[in-house]
Amino acid sequence: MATPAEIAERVQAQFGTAVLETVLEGRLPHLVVEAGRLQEVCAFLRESPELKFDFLSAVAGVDLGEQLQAVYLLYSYAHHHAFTLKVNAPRDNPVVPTVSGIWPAADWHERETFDLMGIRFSGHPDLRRILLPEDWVGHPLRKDYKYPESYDGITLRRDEEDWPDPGAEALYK
Amino acid sequence: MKELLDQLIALAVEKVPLLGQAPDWVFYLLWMLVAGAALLVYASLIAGITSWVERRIAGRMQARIGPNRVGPRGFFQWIADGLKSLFKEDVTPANADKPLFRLAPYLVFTGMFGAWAVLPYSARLYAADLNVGILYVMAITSLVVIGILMGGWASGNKWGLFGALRSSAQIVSYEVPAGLAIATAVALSGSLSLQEMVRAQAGPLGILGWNIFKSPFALVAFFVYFIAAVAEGNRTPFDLPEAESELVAGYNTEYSGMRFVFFFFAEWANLFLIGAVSTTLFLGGWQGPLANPDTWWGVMIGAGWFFLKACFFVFVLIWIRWTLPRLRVDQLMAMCWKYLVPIAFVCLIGTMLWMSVFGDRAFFGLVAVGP
Amino acid sequence: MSPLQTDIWTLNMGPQHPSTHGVIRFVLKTDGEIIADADPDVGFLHRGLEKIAELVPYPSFMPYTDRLDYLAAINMNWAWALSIERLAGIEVPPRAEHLRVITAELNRIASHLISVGALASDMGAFTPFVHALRDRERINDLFEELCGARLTFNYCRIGGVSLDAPPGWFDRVRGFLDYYEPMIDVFNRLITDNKIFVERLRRVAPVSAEMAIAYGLVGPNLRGSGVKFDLRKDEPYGIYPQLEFEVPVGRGYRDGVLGSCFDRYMVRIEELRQSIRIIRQCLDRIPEGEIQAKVPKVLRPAKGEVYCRTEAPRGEVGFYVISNGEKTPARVKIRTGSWSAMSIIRELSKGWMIADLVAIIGSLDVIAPEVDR
Amino acid sequence: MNYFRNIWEAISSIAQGMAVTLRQFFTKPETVQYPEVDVLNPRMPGYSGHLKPVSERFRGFLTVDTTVCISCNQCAHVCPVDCILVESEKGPKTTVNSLRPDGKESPKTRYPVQFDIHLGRCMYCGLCTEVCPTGCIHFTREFRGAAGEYHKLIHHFISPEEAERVRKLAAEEAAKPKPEKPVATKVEAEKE
Repeated sequence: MATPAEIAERVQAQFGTAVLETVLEGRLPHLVVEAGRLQEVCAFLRESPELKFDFLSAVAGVDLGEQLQAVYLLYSYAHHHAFTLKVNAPRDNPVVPTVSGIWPAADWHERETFDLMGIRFSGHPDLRRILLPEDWVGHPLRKDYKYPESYDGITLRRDEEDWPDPGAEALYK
Repeated sequence: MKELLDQLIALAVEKVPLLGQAPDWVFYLLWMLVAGAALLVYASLIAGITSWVERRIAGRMQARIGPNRVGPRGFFQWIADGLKSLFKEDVTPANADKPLFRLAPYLVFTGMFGAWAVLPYSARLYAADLNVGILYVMAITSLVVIGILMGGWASGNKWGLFGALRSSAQIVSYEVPAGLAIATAVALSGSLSLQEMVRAQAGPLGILGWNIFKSPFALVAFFVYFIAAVAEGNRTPFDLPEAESELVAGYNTEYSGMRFVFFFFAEWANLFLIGAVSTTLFLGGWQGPLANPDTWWGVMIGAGWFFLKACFFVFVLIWIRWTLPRLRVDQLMAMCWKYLVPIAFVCLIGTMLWMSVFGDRAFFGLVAVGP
Repeated sequence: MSPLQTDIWTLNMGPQHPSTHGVIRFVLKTDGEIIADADPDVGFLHRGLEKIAELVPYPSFMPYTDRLDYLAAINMNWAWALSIERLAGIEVPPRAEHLRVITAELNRIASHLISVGALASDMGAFTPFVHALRDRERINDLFEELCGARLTFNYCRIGGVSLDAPPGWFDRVRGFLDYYEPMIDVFNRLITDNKIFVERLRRVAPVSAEMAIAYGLVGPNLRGSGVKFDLRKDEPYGIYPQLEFEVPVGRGYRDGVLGSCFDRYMVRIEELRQSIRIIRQCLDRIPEGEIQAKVPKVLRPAKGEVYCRTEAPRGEVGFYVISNGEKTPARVKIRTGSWSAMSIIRELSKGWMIADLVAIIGSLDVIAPEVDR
Repeated sequence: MNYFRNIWEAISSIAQGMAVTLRQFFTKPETVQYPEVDVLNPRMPGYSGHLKPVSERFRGFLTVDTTVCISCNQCAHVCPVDCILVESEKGPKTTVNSLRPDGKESPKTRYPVQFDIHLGRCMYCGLCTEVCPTGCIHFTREFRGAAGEYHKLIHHFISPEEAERVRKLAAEEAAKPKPEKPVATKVEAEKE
């Protein structure tokens, strides 16, 4: 079991400049790493015998405004310690290398992040929408997402329709 | 029944002399129609009521009540269901092979129902006593597999085809142990006629002469036959052709309305058929205490025994169905070829040896048969 | 003579299929009965819970977590409550902690009952499913008495639970446990011991420990592969560290293969017993006192983020919550057990039969709303 | 031998399972024949299963005692699905007693002129009943509410006559010295 500080230290010692930011206080100690070297960092975290992060709990996409962020929540069954990696990508071209080759679990998590947040994972074997239909427009979890008026010719129900004015027919309790 | 009819005909000819000049085929035709109609009514009643009974029993086994809305304790549920299906739209899928699709349920139905003609309901109560009765049963019920294959293939549904293929593999395989087990019974009874087979099982108390008591091998053969019959009837644990949780509904996925009813009619009629044939082959048919082929009341008691025994099997079949999970295809085949066939074969040989040692003595050779 | 030609069939399984446990669709490619590829198509039940979470205040998201996994609503409630409690630094009174454990474990029993029953029903035996429902119904009665709902309990609150137990409720829970404990054996006699059932499952689709971890399997599915890991033990929360219980793991039950469908099934059966044990301990030691911590009416946790994992019946459920100091969260990511279970099916089902696919889905205990969120 | 052990296991385990189902067969069913049995009645006649009648805390339809309502809008704020709509007018100051067992007093200055609950949206979570300071919004044990038309799922708790009366009262209050303009607070989705 290694403390977050030790983990961060090891990664920094190995990759140095690839680590853009180190946050150790708070409930979620994490590193922000350079997108280009994400795969190396992940491979190191997984393979290094002292760290051995064999379990990718989830990949979460976060909308930071200017940038989109992919958050990798890691855990090690071997050493029972947890850590978090973050990668930023510019909003207009959000591309992050895939880690599905390192953790197969990332396959679906990345597909979901692509689907809902619109981060594209380069090198992903099968980057399709997963929860939404193939022809859905937009990525709903982005803050500037506009709820569509209709989908495939089906008008999506608005609030006014959902709360119709019954007029004279109203029943009073 | 035939004798009764002969008497009736004789009476009719006596009263109406003109009838005497009618050719024989008129009488045969009449007889066929009468017997056919009577059997159809009987089979429909049994199948319908069985459907209700099954649902009630299943309900109770699952801590439920089961259908209880139509009639007393829901007894008329089966009529309501039948009527409902009658009025339902009969959907034929667009890419179905329409003639075959329409024909299939009738084939299944014919195969199942045809066997009822030779069942020995009692000593003199039967539609026909063929001297190859049991062969006829095996032959005519084979029609069912063609019907199922036809229905599954013609409906143009992949799930249906899966069910149909599974069914044909299954029924064809299980004919082998069933045939071997039947051969055991035939060897013990010395006849292929179902009436003769039952008569050969006469014995003390009407019970001890039953084939299952004639040798321990026959007892095992009985179980082999029963399992094989269940498998041929596509019942759980061998209901792979319709395997609800895998194949949606298997071969009858696309069927609706009346055609669907025909499939299900056949399934429930088959329950009684399995019971009746097992009873005839191994459990003494209508033989039982007080059953007597020579008096009319003895015949009626015999009919009662036969019905009771068959109903017991129906209950057991339902009971099994609502207890057991389903086998997988390869396990189904393994069970047939690795277990049932060798066991059935051993039973046949064993019974023959047993007979050569103990002769035709009942109760595993301890009690002499005969008056 | 040319060899016999066979075709690969494309089959559509679902979204309405008796054994897909909700609305899930598989695009199967089969060679006869053998599966060459099973591509799961999920999302039919996608309700955008993560988006909704950004729109409603922290306490008001609680009922939505019921809908996350309707079979284990309290475990989901708890996970959400715990995440926010960690985020806002709220201490939960001990009585509420005990009530949470009791209800969560009762809910675990209810959920596992559905799971094992549904697996039996997928195998073609419908009666065990109904027998499982029969026992689950009693748990639902208990819950109805406690919080007024039978499925979507919405019982936990941030900082405690919503209602105290009505008078006599603990005795009725005890009564239920006394009734139910022997029923596990009856259930085992009915289906678990059944030769057909065992043969259908014990060698089917084994998942090695490495594969399970790599694909992110959690909960009973992970333990079925022999990994002794339970968040209640290894990353304890609530009052679990004070309770005694064991973590059952798969060990190739009935001469099977480690990590097979039957192991996953047996882990659930064993967990039923452990849950009973936990509830009994809690009932014995539940203290009097408050059931709600003092929580501001409009909760605005300080800026920060948290990833909080709890052990639900379908394994780890994790809430990744980012707070901007507003009354609504800035981002909520929900990680559920069924999601990873679903993602392994494609890899796992290759080379097995259609009947086995049904067993795989059933034994992984996938539940559609949890996958789709 | 494996071969014979398999046969024996199959037979014995099947017999075991069948014993269980047979036993259930002779046990009384657990089903409650719902429309015949009055499930709201604490004693269900002729029933011996485990089910208790609908419990005291059952979360059925919401109802509002509008005389006790102080129009604080907390229910509408906390509702996750926006199914509550309250409009109120400022009226004479009084006090009301809580409907909860403690019977706590609360001051009342606002009177509801519209109180609608949209049961087509309601998810019966009970958050509104918890925040209500007077307990005026609470669950009933009623759960039968099929409606032929969608708008019938919206329950209106204040009749037009009552609303008119309150408005008149509010106008009188406003006409008094130290006038204060009646403000209609329409509760819309606060959560954007």
